[in-house]
Amino acid sequence: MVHSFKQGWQTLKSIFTGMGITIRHFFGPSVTLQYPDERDVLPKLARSKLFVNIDDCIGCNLCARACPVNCIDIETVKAGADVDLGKTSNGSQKRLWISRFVIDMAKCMYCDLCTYPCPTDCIYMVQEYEYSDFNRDNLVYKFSNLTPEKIAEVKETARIEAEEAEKKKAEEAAAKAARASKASDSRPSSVPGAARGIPGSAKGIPGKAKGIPGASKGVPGKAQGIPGAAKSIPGKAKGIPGAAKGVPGKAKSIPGTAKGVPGAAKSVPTAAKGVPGKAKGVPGAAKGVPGKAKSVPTAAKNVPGKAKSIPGTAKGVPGKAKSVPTSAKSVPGKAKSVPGTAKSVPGKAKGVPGKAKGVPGGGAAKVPGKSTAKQVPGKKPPKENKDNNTD
Amino acid sequence: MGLLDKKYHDSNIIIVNLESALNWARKSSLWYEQFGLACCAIEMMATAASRYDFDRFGIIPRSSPRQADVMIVAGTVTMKMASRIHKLYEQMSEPRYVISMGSCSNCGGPYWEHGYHVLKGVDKVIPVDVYVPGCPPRPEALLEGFLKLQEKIMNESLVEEKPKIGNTIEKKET
Amino acid sequence: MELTTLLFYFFSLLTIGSAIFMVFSKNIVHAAFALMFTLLGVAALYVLLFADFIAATQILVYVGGILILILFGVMLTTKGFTDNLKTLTTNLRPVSVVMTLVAAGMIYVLLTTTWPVAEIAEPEGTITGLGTLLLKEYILPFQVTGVLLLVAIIGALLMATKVKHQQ
Amino acid sequence: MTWLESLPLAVFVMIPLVIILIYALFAIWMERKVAGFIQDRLGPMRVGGWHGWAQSFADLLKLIQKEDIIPAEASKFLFRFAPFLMFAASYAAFAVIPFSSAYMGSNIDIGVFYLLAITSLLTISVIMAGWASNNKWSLLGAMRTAAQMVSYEVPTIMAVLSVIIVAGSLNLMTVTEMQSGNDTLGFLPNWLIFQNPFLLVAFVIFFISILAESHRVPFDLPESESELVAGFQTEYSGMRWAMFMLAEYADMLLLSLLGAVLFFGGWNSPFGGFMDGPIWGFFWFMFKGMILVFVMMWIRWTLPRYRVDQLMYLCWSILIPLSFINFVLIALWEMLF
Repeated sequence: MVHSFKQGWQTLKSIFTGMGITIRHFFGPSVTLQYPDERDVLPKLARSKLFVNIDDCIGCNLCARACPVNCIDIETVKAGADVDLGKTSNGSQKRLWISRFVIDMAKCMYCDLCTYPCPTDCIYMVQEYEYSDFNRDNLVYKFSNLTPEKIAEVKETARIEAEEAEKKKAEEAAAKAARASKASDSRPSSVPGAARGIPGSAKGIPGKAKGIPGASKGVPGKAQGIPGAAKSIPGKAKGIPGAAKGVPGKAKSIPGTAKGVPGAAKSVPTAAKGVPGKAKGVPGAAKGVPGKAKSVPTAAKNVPGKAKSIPGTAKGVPGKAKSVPTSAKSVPGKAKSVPGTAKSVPGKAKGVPGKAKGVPGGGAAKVPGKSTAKQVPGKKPPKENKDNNTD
Repeated sequence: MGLLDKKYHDSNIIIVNLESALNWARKSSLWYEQFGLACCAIEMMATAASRYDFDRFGIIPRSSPRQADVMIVAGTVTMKMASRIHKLYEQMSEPRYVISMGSCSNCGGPYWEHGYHVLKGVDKVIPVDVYVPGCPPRPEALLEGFLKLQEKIMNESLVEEKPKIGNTIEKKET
Repeated sequence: MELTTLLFYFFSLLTIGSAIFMVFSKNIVHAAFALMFTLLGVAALYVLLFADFIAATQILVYVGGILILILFGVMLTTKGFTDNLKTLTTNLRPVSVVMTLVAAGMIYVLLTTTWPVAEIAEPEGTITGLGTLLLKEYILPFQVTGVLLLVAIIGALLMATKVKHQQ
Repeated sequence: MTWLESLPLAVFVMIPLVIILIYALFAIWMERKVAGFIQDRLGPMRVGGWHGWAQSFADLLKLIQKEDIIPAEASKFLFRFAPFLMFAASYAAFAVIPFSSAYMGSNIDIGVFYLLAITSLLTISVIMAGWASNNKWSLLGAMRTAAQMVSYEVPTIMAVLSVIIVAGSLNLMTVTEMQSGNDTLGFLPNWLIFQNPFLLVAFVIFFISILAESHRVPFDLPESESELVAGFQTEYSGMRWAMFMLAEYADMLLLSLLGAVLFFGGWNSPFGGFMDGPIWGFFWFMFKGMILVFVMMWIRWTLPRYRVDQLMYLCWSILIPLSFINFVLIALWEMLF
């Protein structure tokens, strides 16, 4: 009896407490934002609509590849050698006509992954979120500023040039084959200094370079070539440039970058020897001096001719990338990815040389999580990428 | 539309005034069907909550489709759900409107390419009036979608659409 | 014609019509709702007779209570909510014989009785008289009826409560 | 009485209808504003200008335009008839409410009894709507509603009877008149709630019961969205549904006004002779009713919904025994003082 009275009293009390709270709010101020009349200031990093400053775009396609939902569609046409497309605001030379740059905002998932790889920072999110429409087709935004006529024209030019180039290439290939056989024993020249060289130069040493990649030990599983992911693990680069052993650090390179420079480049942090910190950002580190490894994708370069060409592959095709590591010895955890580095470990590399070559991709290997070296996304070596692509 | 839809052949001053009054009523009292499919539903709820307050526009939830005017498709429409959505839409009474909220219902969103289980856009099963982009859209974006819808409603007419005669001569640019 | 006369015919028709519908309806729920119209019609006729208290009681007890009980009974005891709620007419022949006899008897009484006709008087509230009668002259029957109902309620409770078997 | 003579009568009986319509338009807007303010938001703001005052008009006009859907499998006649029966029942009950000293629909002796009887039609119209819709949610909602309304009629009637003992009349006008004056304890109005301490308990019981009778939160099981879509109204659209809404709001007002008559002195001014008279009387009466309506809304946005067994438990195990005890105590108090 007493108990039930107590309970009854408590019920009443809690009801009145609750009603006291609501009546206080009744007279309290409202927190409503009267939207069309007043609006929130969005935080700086808010993700909303994408915008492309087409004047700065070099057509590298990195954003499209980074897009997890493939909502960006870019088509480029190579500009003739004699055409000057001008430079971007940060000084990069433009070499491609952008005949199509379409972003389907209906598909976009606002992950913002496309903006980081952009070498010229021409794709970014603007603070505009109100663009609903009666028709879904209107949510497809076209950014290319070329007229259809212009596009037709540049395509035609490009086609003619490509035909010519092919002829040339065929001739060169023959010559190259001959040269290659001679050079076959030579060591990979990855002398740091040299390494730095521009891809172009790298090419010179093609044969060797390839062999080298072997050094990289990828951790197979992780090594996936997925661009974005590529994290290379610098490890202890043994002094030898190539040496980068993979100490799994956490270097993660930004996809975009990874790609451009064959494995080495981005992943390069590699070089970073044990000192991750430095390794950062600078892919190239491959240089002989670990500590400094800032350098450029050296490694990549080292593997010149191919290296370059490869980059593309490495990234693009994850599958391959992976496979490659494998061939490389894969020591789990430590995969090093830098092909270039290969050098340092020549011995080993050799074991796997054949394969290694093919895929400098080692670079791509990412060892998730562990590497110390961290690359700063922001820094990708844009230029290299570009160059590679163009090549 | 329910009553009086397209019953008139000509518009005169009475019909024009009546029309704007009826349109005003419809646009001011958009009750939405109370269901959500995925993460966008969270934003939809946020829009109805204190900060953005749907009720300012006269928009309130109704749980029975019979009494709802607008369906907010908020979230991923899976194949399995698609038939339910269609059924719910059919149960709504005219005039009814549909707002597709977020990338998933606009066109499949992240699943547009490889999502074997996701409908590639809810407009494949029901007619959509307004597409609100976003993943998910901000509450403001949804409100803006409603403002767009109101704009559309205000342009509706009681007058029968005249068959187009003579418009075919329009020149095509060559 | 006077309004009250019109109303009288209207409610009479409503009462009889819905009663006929109730009898011939195959669907039990429809029959129950038809019964509601019959009861309401009767209540309205009471009002026309200035028996307001009876009318209100009719609605409260029959429509608000018994009819709802019937509906609950129908809906809760049938397996399907909407199926199988059909009625059948059985024993048609014996019933029609008996009912014809009863009707004939009633009509005979109706025709042979001399009905006293009183002047229409301005009615007064019936409720005071009713209260006085119930609580003074008929207090004993009133109380006994109350006790009877109480016993019925207790009995119903007892029957509805499941007795746990002592094991 | 001939046809012509009954015309003024028709106008006379239409007065509560006008009151109900105006009240419903206002109350729907008010409900949304109250909800808004309690939740720290604003409620309707944009329709019609100042604080969305035209919101209810827009809703009404829109509902008129809505398609009228009658399910193919529904029982057509009952489906159409139920909303009107429901509104008719609420409306008929207004006949005995004394709106002011000058206006009352029908001054009959059995006022309260009639009111309670006629509102029992609400229950049957709910069942009718639910069954005729041929929809499981509707039927379940209707059964719950009927069970709830029948159960809560008992405590309501017991609470009303407590007042009747004190007042000594079933006629609501008489009940109101005997509450005029201002001399309880020297300064309080002679309202019944101040006359007898046990009437306060009776009022609490009465108020809880009318919440349940008019399906208001925390007893809005008939239309609990999370379980039953919209209860017995699930299949209704457009104006038929609006009739249900109207009936529900009318019911809310009716029971609040009944509470105002029984406990708060009806149309009597709280200041004795000051601000008295038929017009002021009407004002005070509606004012008191609206305060109770406001409290209902306030409760709606405060308390969560009861479970169906808790609802029955509250009624049969707490309110009914309590109201019987209270009834006896009030009778004793009246004998002693």
